Amino acid sequence: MESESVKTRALKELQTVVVRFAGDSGDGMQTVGERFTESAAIFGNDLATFPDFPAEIRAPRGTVPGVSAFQIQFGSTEILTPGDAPDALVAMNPAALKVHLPDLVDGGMLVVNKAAFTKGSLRMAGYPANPLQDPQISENYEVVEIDLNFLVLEALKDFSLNQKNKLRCKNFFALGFMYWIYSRPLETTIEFIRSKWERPYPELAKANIKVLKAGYYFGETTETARNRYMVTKAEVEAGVYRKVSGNEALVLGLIAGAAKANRDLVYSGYPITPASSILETLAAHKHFGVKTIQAEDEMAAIGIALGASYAGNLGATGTSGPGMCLKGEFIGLATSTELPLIIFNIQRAGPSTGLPTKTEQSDLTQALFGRHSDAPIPVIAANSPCDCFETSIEAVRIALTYSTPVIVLSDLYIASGAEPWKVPDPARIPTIEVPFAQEGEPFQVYRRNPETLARTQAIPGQQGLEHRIGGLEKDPFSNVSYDPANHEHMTRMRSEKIERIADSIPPTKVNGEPYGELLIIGWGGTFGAITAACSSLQAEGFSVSSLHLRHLNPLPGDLGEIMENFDKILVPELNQGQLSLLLRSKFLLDIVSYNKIQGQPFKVRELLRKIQEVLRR
Amino acid sequence: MESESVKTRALKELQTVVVRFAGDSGDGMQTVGERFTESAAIFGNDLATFPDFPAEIRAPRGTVPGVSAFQIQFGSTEILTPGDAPDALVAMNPAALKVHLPDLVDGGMLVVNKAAFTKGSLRMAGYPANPLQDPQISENYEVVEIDLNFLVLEALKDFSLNQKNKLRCKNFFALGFMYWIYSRPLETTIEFIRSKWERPYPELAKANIKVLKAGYYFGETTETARNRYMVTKAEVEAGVYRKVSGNEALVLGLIAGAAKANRDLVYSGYPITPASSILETLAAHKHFGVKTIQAEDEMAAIGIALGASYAGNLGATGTSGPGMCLKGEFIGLATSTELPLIIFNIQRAGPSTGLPTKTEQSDLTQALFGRHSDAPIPVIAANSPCDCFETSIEAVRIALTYSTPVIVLSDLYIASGAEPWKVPDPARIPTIEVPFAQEGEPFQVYRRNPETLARTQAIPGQQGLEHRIGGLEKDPFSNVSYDPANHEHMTRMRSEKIERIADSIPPTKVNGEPYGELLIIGWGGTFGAITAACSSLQAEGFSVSSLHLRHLNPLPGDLGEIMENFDKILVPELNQGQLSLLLRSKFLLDIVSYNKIQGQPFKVRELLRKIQEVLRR
Amino acid sequence: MAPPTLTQEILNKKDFVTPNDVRWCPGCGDYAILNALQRTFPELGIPKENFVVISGIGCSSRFPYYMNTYGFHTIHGRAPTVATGVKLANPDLSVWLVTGDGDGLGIGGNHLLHALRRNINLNILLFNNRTYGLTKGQYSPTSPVGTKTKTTPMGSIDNPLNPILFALGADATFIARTIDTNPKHMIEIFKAAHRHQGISYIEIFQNCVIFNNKTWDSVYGRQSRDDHMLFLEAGKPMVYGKTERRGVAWTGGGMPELLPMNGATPEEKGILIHDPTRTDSIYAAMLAEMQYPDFPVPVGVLRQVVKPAYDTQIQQQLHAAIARNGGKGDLRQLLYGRNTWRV
Amino acid sequence: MAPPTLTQEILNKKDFVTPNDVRWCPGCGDYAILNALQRTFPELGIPKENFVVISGIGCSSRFPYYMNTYGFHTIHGRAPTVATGVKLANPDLSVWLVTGDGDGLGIGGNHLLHALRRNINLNILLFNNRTYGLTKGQYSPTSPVGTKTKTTPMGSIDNPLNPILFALGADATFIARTIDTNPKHMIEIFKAAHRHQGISYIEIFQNCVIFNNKTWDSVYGRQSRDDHMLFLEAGKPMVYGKTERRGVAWTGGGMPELLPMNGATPEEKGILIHDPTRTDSIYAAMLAEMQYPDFPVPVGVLRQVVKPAYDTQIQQQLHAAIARNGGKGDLRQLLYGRNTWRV
Ligand SMILES: Cc1ncc(C[n+]2csc(CCOP(=O)(O)OP(=O)(O)O)c2C)c(N)n1
Ligand SMILES: Cc1ncc(C[n+]2csc(CCOP(=O)(O)OP(=O)(O)O)c2C)c(N)n1
Ligand code: SF4
Ligand code: SF4
Ligand SMILES: [Mg+2]
Ligand SMILES: [Mg+2]
Repeated sequence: MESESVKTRALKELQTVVVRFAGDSGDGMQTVGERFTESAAIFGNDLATFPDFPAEIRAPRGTVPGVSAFQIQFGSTEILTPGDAPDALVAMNPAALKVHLPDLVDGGMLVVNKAAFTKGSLRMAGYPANPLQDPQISENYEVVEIDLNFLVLEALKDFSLNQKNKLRCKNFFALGFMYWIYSRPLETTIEFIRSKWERPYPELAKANIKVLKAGYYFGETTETARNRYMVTKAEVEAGVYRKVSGNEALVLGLIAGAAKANRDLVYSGYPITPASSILETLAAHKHFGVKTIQAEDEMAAIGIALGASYAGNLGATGTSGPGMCLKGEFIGLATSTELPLIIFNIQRAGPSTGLPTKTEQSDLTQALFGRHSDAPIPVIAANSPCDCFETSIEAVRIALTYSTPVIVLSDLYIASGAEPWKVPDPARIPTIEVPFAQEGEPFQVYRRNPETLARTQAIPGQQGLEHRIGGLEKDPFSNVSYDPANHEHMTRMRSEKIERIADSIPPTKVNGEPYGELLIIGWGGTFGAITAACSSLQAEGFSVSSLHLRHLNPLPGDLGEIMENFDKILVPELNQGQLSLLLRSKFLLDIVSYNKIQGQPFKVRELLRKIQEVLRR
Repeated sequence: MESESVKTRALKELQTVVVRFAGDSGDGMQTVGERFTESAAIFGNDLATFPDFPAEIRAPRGTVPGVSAFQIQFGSTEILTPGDAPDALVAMNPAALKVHLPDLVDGGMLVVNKAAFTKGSLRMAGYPANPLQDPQISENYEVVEIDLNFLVLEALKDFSLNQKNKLRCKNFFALGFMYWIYSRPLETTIEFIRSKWERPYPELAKANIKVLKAGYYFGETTETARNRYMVTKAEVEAGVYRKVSGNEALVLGLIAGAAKANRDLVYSGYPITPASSILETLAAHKHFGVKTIQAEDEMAAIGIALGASYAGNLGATGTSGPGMCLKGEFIGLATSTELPLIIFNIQRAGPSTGLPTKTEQSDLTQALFGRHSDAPIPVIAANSPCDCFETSIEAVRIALTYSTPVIVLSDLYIASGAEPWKVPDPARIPTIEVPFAQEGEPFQVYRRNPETLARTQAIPGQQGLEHRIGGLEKDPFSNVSYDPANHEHMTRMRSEKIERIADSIPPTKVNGEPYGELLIIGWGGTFGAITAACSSLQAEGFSVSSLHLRHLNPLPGDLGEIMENFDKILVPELNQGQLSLLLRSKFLLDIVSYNKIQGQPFKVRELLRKIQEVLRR
Repeated sequence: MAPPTLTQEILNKKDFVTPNDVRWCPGCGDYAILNALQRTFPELGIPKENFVVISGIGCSSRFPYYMNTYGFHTIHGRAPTVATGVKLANPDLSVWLVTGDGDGLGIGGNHLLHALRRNINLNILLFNNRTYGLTKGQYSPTSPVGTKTKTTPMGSIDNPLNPILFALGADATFIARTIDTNPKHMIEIFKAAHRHQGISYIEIFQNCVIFNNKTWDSVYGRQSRDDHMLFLEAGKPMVYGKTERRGVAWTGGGMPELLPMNGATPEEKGILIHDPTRTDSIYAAMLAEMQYPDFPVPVGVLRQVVKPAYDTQIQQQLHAAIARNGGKGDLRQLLYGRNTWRV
Repeated sequence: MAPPTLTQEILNKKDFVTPNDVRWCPGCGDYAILNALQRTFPELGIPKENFVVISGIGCSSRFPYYMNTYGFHTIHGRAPTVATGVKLANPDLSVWLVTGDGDGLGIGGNHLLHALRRNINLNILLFNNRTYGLTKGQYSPTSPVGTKTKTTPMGSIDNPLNPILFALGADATFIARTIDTNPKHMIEIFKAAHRHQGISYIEIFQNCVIFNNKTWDSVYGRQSRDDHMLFLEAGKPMVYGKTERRGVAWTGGGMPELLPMNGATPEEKGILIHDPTRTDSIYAAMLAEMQYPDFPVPVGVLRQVVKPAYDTQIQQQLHAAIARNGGKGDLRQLLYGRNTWRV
């Protein structure tokens, strides 16, 4: 192919692009992924990201289990998922190529560090021969081989850093090159490098900037790549934006919710992937009056949170599956004593330790039923990184308004994924007004608000309201009661209270027509993929709508009615059919389940295939 | 009324009688209840019993919370429950009268210890005036007032015991009197007193025998009571019988099952009402090679049991609701490593600590879903004290044959209730043959039996079969695997294995016609009441049948078919509708739920009322 | 703790009695402890509503129902966690935790351990009756080897935990022991616990009349108490005994010697002076090892050392963070974070 | 333990290496410990199939995957329970438990405590890297006060547990300490643990290169090791130091003195002779309190006392019960029980 045609094809405009950076855990792929994301966000694209870590802290260098990847989809239209398959793959070593090449779209761009394809690393990746020499690869993809090691060392030859440290900069060379490919500005990244490294390691900061630019210029001057692209700004609502990951947004929502409810926040957690960052992020928010504690285990974590709620703060805790198993008994106590409490479960793949760094949404039935006896509590789920913010606030509202523990389900996919987030106006977040009992007024522990059936809390330190609570069944005055009729009464009251939450839920939004052939019902982190698939089929004229549930217990009151307006119902879940079970039982409808249990989110194309199959039935 | 007519009305023959003994915790009501039971059993009646303890170890004497009761139904026909309402009530003090009189049938016999109706004890029971002087009472019931204190002291005036110890015998006076009323032989009881007290306290043994007889003769000589009854032997299968409570039968079944499977048994528990007696009874069976350990908590208890199973013994553990909350994480590990394990849950009323001495069957959804992720395991339930024996054996069969943890649900009602049990021929209990892997043969950890999908266990100490297991997802060779397809495969295999258990379940028995207007579906301890209600309506010509599920996961394969043959389905449960939820979801049928959440078993008459209401709809 | 205000009414025992019937067995040692605590609270100068009593599950853990203050009867073994949460939320409360040998040292050992090492400002009363009372008399982690119960019909075989040594293993800052038969001593110890900043841990020998009657009689029974207990007082020589006065002498690194006083003064005999403030755990380990029948059992404050309390420090970090931020962050600061852009 | 049979093959390290790739970070201290245990096992005279390695969750707890024996990677903090079950089922197995400072002393403290007091015949290796490695570097129960991590950005405020004092609080019968940089010492200690009847507890100073690099360097680093560690040997005087030879002298009940030897003999200086067999915990408490920087850190077997092992006793009770019954009960005896009647 002559260089002429290369040039003319340059700067093709695209609506959306998916880029994946993959390399060894030590190669800094998360860092460049984050940088690419930030510059896309500030440039004005819509985007979604998905980091994919290895399970090991540092798996042996160069091996398949040690590969770390970061994927971003960005575009000039609304972006709902990080993308099914990369249009461009950066593979820093043979192991990364081995793991990720199968995902690259046909004809996609493959950027490799030629220098990393040594005999030893090929063997470690399990390649019998150098795949770059396989003609199939160059036929199927736009391969760009770059000797990163050589180029980086060249670029830094005047620097005093040692060779190892110089080579560490090569991720920024690759990033610079990709910036050139996608016509991205370098400023945001240069700014980042400066603010992070200039002070402690000025030489390193300079080197990284040098290399970043070198990568960019390398694209410009060598014309190695056949295509160059351009993705214009997305049309998004005007406003101030920032980037948030799911766990960040949960934290922001939690602090905001507590502030709007005028309660101090105590968060108590025990480290576990992928929930640890909630505790870590909150610990960095002490200047907002947030108290955090790393407990000795998950039982302690929830016990501390419950104690804090009992004493008038808002107690919250968070964990993942194995930790949830340890919280059941305390959730029962919170249910029985009717105290507010927030429990985040950032789901990961199980059972047992399972695949701790992979996503799944298989803890729904546990959230609903994971404690002894009839002890229903509200369960809500976040559906995207940004949505975590609202979900947290909704949890605070429900917990306080209905004097109840609330389980919030998120998952690894949305917890670590990131999106641009339009920062809300703090004044517009509704206040949550749930006063304590009044000193001097008559107080009865289980007197219920006639509307919500919630009890009013009196807290230690309030004069004249002294009382005792506990897990033994109580009469309305909180005296221990073995009276059979009282037990039935209290049990039904507790359940009815939870049911009443449905009265406070806004009408369910249907994506598409409110009637038709097929309704897709989803919950949690599958929102982006389902919505994207559904919208694309709608555009093609199919009679498909979708709705996504935030409230899983109680279900929205209008759900049954909506479902009746469709011939078929499809429930895609990253589990063996947990929401299906619930909906079937409640509505006696023959729901079609679509289940994927691979530790991976749905791909849009998987959903498209399934939806079309169901429509054809 | 003249004595003539009294005499002629004597010795009326009855088919079934319900007697309740009630008194202060210190009055020895459980003891006389047990004696009455034993003599009825040995006499040849069929029977069922239900002890009803206070929650406190020793509640203050004479108070309502301190009342302890024991109910027995015995008869010449098949007895399925301890009876709805007593035909005769023995009330040893005002508090006992207060608690239990409302249950006595109209016209029933009321035996009271007149001497206990002092001012002080009336006040403690909350009676403003002496209820014995209330004409209503003598109108509604056959009241027999006996001055037990005086009569006992009289009977024992030649004994050297002090007055307090003499008065302690008064429960045996009441028992003797009731023996006379129901024309029961005294021998069994005299024998019991001798064997228990003669050696350590000969004087006490003599005194109790004396008083027992005095009570009997008191009936004979005074003709105080208007009626005297006779309940002939029941026609039961010939054989050797003994009395068993539910927890005893569970223990016998567990030891027998392990023996039939040729595995040593390790049982590890932590005390909790009403499961403690499993550990206690097993601890007394060391001479059968049973190893028991009281662990530091319920997590340790199940961990120890799992370790024992891993090392080739059969590990079992048992607890109640709060303890079950603590076992979820380990059940997940057992599910993932596919090791045999038996978990007994003797249900009590919740949530949280709830009513620890009251019954409920509200832990079904927890058994099904009480751990994170998709981790289905078999759940089976016992339906009567005797049935606990078979249930334990079935649990052993399933756990070993399908290499899986099994949850066995029982409840306080059947755990502490007792029945005569026809001792089975040990040779007829089928053996359970599940060999370990063979040394010297090729071994693969997750190679599955093509029929059951179970894996074969190799145990430490076996040469050449060394391998590693754990809660991280594994490939079939038990190597840690993050492969998405493998995770889906293993998850589906684990589920499918549990589903396959249905192939090994015998056809479901229907009580009554296999088709008709109404099918009642029950599970667990409601068996007696449901069967009694159903049979009695069948006798009246109603088109009602019932079936009782032992297997709750998986459900029997023929259940759907059976359900289709009925117009209506009623599911009575002592919870808010947990089996209903499961059946609705699975069969999409509009099931009618009947729920009672009072810490008390169903009464037959409650069921009759409900069934008739459903039939009329 | 806020000082009592002038207008505050004078409290007395009655103020802490609830109308609820007390449901322990007649004769249970718990009654005396209840009584002692009800007599202690009015003397602490704290408004009634600032007391919180928190417990786990067990006979002993029914305690909060009988104290007319704020009370929380939680779940088995986990009371230290709830109490910790209460103190985090409101460090001004006077929080008292009641637990049993089963609740605290069986299922709840880990939480007790971590509460102790955290040194959070709580008062822990461990009722040691060497049995599981509420579940009807199984052996407990403090039952001596050979204890026969329904779960150990041939005698228990696990070595009992020494509750004092256990607390020392967590480097607890205040460790004391008292007995249910001596109200005066209980009250004194409760007050000392209250005064201590940081966690206070009190083992109370408690009698269970039903399942373990007289378990402590060999130590504190009328016959034995003078000879089998050693009442510790800071700065006082360790002398005890009625039948024969003896003193405790400790020279080397082993167990102490018990010397007959024969009328001599403690100085003359070189009798040990009790010093609960020794920071290393060696001395307290020696006291912990003084067990019946070889030694008189020490009661009183065995150890009291100064370390910063967790709840105080968490407040300090909060204030420091807020000061560093130039005031408490508002919602705008929170939501905008550090990197934003405008569209 | 069954003695090795004559036909038994001689094992060597290779026999205990699995084909699985080891997945710790390059440079992690865990490698050295793995190596040491793989070298120890062949020397114990036990058939390979009789070893079981059990662990909880953490970097350290990946251990079983790398030992070519039977292995069980269980759940976080609960490995002692599984190991206990294994020993109950089959006391002939040689069971090794690997745990971390988080797994063993954080979430798992209670199980460790009770395993220790039960004195069941297990060998426990506690890898102390003073951090939660697997979850990426949060502080752990052994992290010193002031440790800054993501969950403690202003420094941790809870007092660390002293793992030796903790074990002493449970009256553990065998307590030792070794370091990941000294294979010879590790192997020696592992062998001693194996020989001990009852529970053996070994704290291993382990380096986490990623999240807590050089945490022990002040103790065992090349520069410091001779002056900051005290290698204990039973019956040997406690002398240490390279820059200056010093000896440990302990007279009273407080902390020991460190005396410059100045060429004198230990006898002359009255240097303490190490005696791990002292049954009271006072001496061991003193050793536990010898901490950096004030004292040289003792490594070796700190305590080894004799008590019956739980698994042995459970077998004994079983045999006694069977003997008393005149043989093992059969199914007929079981089912018929004591009171039957015939219809
Ligand atoms: C999770 C759980 N397991 C077991 C129990 C049953 N249980 C209640 S109290 C108790 C032991 C109480 O012993 P202790 O703490 O010594 O108190 P005591 O009754 O002797 O005062 C047990 C095992 C429970 N309530 N919850
Ligand atoms: C119930 C539960 N809670 C939390 C976790 C997450 N988790 C895994 S390892 C670990 C800490 C490990 O620390 P440590 O025992 O010191 O081992 P290291 O990684 O330092 O070797 C935690 C908190 C889990 N797996 N299970
Ligand atoms: S059982 Fe024992 S501890 Fe419990 S209330 Fe009765 S006497 Fe007290
Ligand atoms: S994180 Fe630390 S402890 Fe874990 S493997 Fe890496 S170096 Fe070792
Ligand atoms: Mg106790
Ligand atoms: Mg660690």
